[in-house]
Amino acid sequence: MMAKKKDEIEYVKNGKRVDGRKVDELRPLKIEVGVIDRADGSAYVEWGQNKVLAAVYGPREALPKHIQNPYKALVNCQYRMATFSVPDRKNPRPGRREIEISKVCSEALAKSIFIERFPNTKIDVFVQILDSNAGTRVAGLIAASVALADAGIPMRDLVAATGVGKAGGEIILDLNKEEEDAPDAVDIPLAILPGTEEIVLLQMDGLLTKEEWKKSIELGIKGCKQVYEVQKEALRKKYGEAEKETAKAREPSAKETKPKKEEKVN
Amino acid sequence: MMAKKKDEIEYVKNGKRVDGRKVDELRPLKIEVGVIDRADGSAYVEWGQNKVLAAVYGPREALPKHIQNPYKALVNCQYRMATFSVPDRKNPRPGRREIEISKVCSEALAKSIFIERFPNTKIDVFVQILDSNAGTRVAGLIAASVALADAGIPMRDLVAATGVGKAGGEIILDLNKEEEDAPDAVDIPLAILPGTEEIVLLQMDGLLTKEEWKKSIELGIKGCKQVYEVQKEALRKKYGEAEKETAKAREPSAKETKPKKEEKVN
Amino acid sequence: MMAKKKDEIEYVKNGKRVDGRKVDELRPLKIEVGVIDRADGSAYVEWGQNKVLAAVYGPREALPKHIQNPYKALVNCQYRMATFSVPDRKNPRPGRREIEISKVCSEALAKSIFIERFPNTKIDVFVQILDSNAGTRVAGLIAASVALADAGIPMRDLVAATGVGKAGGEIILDLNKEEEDAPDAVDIPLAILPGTEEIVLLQMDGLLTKEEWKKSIELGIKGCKQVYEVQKEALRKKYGEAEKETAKAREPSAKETKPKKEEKVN
Amino acid sequence: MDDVIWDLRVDSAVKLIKEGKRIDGRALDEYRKIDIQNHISETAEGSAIVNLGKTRIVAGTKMILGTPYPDSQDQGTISVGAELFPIASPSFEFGPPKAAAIELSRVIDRGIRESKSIDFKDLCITEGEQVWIVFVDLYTMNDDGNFFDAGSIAALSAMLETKIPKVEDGKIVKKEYSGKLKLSKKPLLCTFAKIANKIVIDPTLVEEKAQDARFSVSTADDKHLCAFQKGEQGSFTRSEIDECIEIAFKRGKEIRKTL
Amino acid sequence: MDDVIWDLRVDSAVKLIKEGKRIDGRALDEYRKIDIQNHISETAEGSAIVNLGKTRIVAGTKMILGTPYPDSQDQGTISVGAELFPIASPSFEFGPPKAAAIELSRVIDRGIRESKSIDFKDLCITEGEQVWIVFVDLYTMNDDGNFFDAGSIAALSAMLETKIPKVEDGKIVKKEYSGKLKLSKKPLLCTFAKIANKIVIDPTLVEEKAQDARFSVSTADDKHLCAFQKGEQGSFTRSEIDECIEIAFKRGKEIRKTL
Amino acid sequence: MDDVIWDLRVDSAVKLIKEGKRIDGRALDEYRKIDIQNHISETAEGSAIVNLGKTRIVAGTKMILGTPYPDSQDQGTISVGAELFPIASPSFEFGPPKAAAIELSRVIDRGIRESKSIDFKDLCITEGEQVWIVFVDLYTMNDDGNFFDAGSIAALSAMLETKIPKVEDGKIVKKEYSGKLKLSKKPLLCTFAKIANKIVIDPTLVEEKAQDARFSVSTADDKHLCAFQKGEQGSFTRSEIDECIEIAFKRGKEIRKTL
Repeated sequence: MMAKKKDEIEYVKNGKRVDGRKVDELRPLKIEVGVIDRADGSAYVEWGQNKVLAAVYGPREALPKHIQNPYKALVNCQYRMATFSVPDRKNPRPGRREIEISKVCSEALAKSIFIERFPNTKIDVFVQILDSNAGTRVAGLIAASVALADAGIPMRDLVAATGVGKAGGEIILDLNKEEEDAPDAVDIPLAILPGTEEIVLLQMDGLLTKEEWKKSIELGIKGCKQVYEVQKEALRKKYGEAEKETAKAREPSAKETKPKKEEKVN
Repeated sequence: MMAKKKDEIEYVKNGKRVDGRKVDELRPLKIEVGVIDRADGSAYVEWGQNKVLAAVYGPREALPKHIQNPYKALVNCQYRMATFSVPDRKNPRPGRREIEISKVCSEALAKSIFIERFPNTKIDVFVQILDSNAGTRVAGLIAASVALADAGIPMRDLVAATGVGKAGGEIILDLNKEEEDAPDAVDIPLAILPGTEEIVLLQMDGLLTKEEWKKSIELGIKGCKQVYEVQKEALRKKYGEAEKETAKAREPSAKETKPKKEEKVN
Repeated sequence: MMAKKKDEIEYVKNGKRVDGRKVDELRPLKIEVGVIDRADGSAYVEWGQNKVLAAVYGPREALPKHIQNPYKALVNCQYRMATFSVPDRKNPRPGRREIEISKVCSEALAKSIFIERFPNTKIDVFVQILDSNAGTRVAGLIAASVALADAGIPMRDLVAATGVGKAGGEIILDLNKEEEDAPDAVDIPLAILPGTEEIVLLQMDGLLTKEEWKKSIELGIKGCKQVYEVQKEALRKKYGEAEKETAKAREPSAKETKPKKEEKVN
Repeated sequence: MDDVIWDLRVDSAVKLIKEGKRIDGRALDEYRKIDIQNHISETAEGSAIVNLGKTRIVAGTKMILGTPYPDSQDQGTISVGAELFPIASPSFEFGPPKAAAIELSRVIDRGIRESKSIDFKDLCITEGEQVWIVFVDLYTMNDDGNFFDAGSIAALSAMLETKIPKVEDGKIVKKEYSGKLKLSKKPLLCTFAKIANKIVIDPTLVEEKAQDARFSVSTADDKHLCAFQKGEQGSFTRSEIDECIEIAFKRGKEIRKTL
Repeated sequence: MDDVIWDLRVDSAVKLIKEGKRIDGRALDEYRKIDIQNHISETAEGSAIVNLGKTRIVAGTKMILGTPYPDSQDQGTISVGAELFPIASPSFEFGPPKAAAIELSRVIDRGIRESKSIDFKDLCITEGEQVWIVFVDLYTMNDDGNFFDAGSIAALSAMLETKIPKVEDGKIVKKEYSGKLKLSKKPLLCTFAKIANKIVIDPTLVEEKAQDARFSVSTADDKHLCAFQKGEQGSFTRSEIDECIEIAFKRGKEIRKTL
Repeated sequence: MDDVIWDLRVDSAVKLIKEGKRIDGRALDEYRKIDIQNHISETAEGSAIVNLGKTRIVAGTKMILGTPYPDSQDQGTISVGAELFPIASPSFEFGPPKAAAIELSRVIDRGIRESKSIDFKDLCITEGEQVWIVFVDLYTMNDDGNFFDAGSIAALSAMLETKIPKVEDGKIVKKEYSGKLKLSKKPLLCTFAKIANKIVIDPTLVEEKAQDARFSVSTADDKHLCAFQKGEQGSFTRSEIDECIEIAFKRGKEIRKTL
């Protein structure tokens, strides 16, 4: 791989990408719910080589008091990369990139939560990247959203996300690192609320025509919806059966005792 | 200029300095009042190559509470140089020099303000150097004082300031960078309240005899008074005509509606 | 000394160590009480080449309020090395080593104090190393403990401390720098409450068998007790005579006016 | 008190926008007056003050000698930084840069970097040894909203006038220059606010306080997008995004001509 | 409310320990179940997640090229860092490392360093010029007490699988390796809590809240101690310390076999 | 309570000064007793503790190898730093240096630097490659006012005994020295407080709390001034400044003889 120069690579050849995927194919995605005992909610995501852990603490009192908002909860998502998750050791202190990603992810998640129900509180969402290969912010975001659901926080919808973009002149879904390093690469992190297709996170880097953009967003939304199915399935795995049991044990009160859980997955 | 060695330069030749000025001549000085819309008061100063912006916010509540002084306002002048205002890019973080200058400027300005009238508050004065060529702290100080006046803060007097010192054995007013780099250079930033000639800022660097000091302070005070005239003229330009109009429109109440403005310029 | 390689040095030869001491001999130790006028209590320690100053401020209100403990005083010992106290200039900012030492010393001192008598307060103990040659943390700790006594803070007992360990295969008391640099060196900082022999600080670095450990702790406790005598003597020098005088002047009230002083030295 | 006034202002801005109007009389897709003063600092290699209505920001460039990154031995680099300098607003404070300032810096940086208008190979002096780092630093001077676009124009204006210092024996010769910084394109950021389900360009401070969501589009030239940034807690529909892109190309083209 | 629950838990833990029992049914000198997952990061040169009961921590290593210290020109070095990452507990916060995290880092570091299991001369590439720095970074993932021992096992596990990158012309060749990091011993930390004058190994979070004092013993192998750390405001008697040492050798030997 | 006592002390200091007297019986232009202990640290290249009455401060020097600045290839440099170390006063705190400590450092630094008593060319080892940096670090030990003058004397005393380490092959040979740091002059700072319109030299802590303004004069020798610093919110008249200068020359001359 190192022998071939980047501008000699055919990024899509006979409908196959460098790692054998089709243009509209996600890397293997695996989500596990409820992996951190002390957290109010948590999730673990493996997406290609990316490995991500997310935990939710809250809603809890926002301190110091002057940061409290009397109309809504603050959503404080902190995205961090482990020092060993990148080829050259990352400085342990959070960098400017991590701070920006934390900000846009906080904003995307806030849209998905009924934050107005929790005035004066904050909801902390911690996202830790343990291994990386392009697309960590969207991997972090879907882990965070599932962790919020696991925490029983009332939500409009899950946040589903994926990368989409261009490499070697082709519009492709979920770029890996090699594709992201293409000379003409364009990377578009995208997150939506799948129910309404509202766009809650959108960034872009690289040269793209309007036509290419239209193809990209089309493909990206399709990708988000695939991710959404995996998110729901992971939650169902934990809560589907639990709820069946709950339903059996306690009868009409089930809804009231776990009202938040119901809202979040649809 | 680079060809000639510093110790071969004649810093005053036939009564003329390296930039053609006389020994007691200031560099061209231009002051504009009220240049920042959001600020309570502001001023822009061009003094030779120096370009300085000053803004005043306050008096406003001093926070956190434990910094409040029940007898007077805190005067918090922050002097900062833009990264591109010096030949080698300045580190964006404030350096020790900037912190020291901020301290002595805060103290000089405090003397000029009736701070005892605003207990528990602070008056923030921000000074930003956009371009520099020796003498930025005095340029910042006169901008700050005019900005305080523009904010309508009651003052004993304006703070007038200039550099004075020695280069090539001659006592000269308002040294430029080339003069400040003379092998025997002495730089004396000086600020006074012109009405009483009280010295509110005085620093000095370099070897100076008592006799040279006497010549310097003489020349420096003369220089401050020239600066004072430019400061007053700049304020008059903004307020003089406004006050005439005000006087016409509203009659006896004019004094009461703008009491602070009147105090500040005499 | 530099000519000889470390692994050729005989660290104990004919019962004498490299600096002429016996294996169970401390370096010369000198303690002076009450050396900092502004402090509530203070002490100066010279121990071999080590020179240490300690000052106590408090008990005083712990601020901000949320750090207060309603059941006991916080003991905040801050150990710092002067930049010039080590061969290569130390960075002025506290390093991780200094922070760890501050933590274990705070904990050791806390055990010696009746902290439960001073709820919501903190006791600040500042330790400054002016010159160093192995064993500064234990020198700092004994200075701190004497300073606490000098501050009249009620204590269970003094904290007595010493280094002990191994060099050139021999178990020796109070290692100096050359011994600490032996290829097989083991350093064991140890602090006890001498009355009960309770161990309040214990660290260790280097390879040591169980048998060597037993010899070390034996020797270390003996060493601590020697140190303890010097500590008591120093306090007696300041307070012994003062108390005699006090006893003469005021009669039965002496005990009540200085109750805390009495508790601290036994 | 101050808050009450701002709330009233926000209310009236929202009300007007619902009717397709704006407080200052602009059309929803209309920029405020753009005024650029170049060469405001002799010490900087390039500089500009931009007034976007009452919003004002200053940019200055410094060309600094550095060593190349191990994986791009024949390339220099650029670095754009913006500070929310407290001179510009009663709500800004000194201190380490907060998320808002970092986002502003990085969005302006990406808008320029991703346009590939600067060939980083042009910034190489000696391969593997010495390269140029172009520092572009922005300081806010008066806040009336939309520092994104004002900063983008200021950064570009300062870069367009940037002189490259002469280098001899690996050192900069002061006050002598070997040429100008080459830019093959003029990338421009257009920022939109979504207020009451309408899209307005170049929001003022009041409009920023009223916005549900923000979207910035950088166009590298009349045909290419080069950066996006969606911000704030609201969302956009696909057609809203497309609308922003259309307007960004149109306004970008107009502004580009004037630079 | 939360505090009350913890107080009750602490009370019952103390009560049980007085009777020689523990909440989770363990003997006083018994570890929780240790579960190690290796190779959890491809990017790291070595990595491991360790579960000690419910306590979970992850370690990863990076081999970085550096220059030797002036006084040890033929030696590389190691650096162990641990962060009390807020993902693991409602009581951890982001920010500059506090004393507790620094102590944790330094005790794990010393446990490995002082065992001399790594010959720093093996880390030399070119004497006086280039050496390896082995960074071992630990992130807490779930706090149920005793990050000291869990971290020590995780650090050791990650180091045991660490590959040494290939170096050509003084640069790392990506994804190629010249061998593995050599460890001549398997140093292990055993941590004890003193609760109600009894000594328990591997304290849970509840037991940590109940403890008067903490003592950690690192054994380099079955015969050698290599580090101690006494912590917290309580004290130990000599015989308690000796008891800890005995158990540390015993448990260290058992765990060592499984690695 | 504490504050009340200090207020009373300040009141009585002011009252006395109005009558031309001082609490401790000194004349207005008289220093407290100056006591200097040299060589207090063997590790430092030079060191001194200075007692100015009850005010105490310690200075130590370290000679460090560095590279010259690009614009002065044949010159080393000095760096003076002072910390308001909390050991010295209940009102000092640890943390990043605040403005007061920075001013203290810089005024002492300028007093020495601007006297030209050290020829920076003497600090050059190999032109363009290696030079000495003389670090002078000051730590406050007891605060009874006027750390400016006490610090200036301590810094000078430490520098006067500073040994220059021997350098071989670009490295320091430990515990061997090639000579002493050369100082051609003995610059001294004299600090004055303006209280109740009188000028007093060497103010105690109570007098500092009473002062309207502070003025420091550094004399390089008996004929030359070399630095000024006016501080605090009050002002000085020209004749007051001249009075300070006269006294500074007189007292400087006396103290200089004793060093």
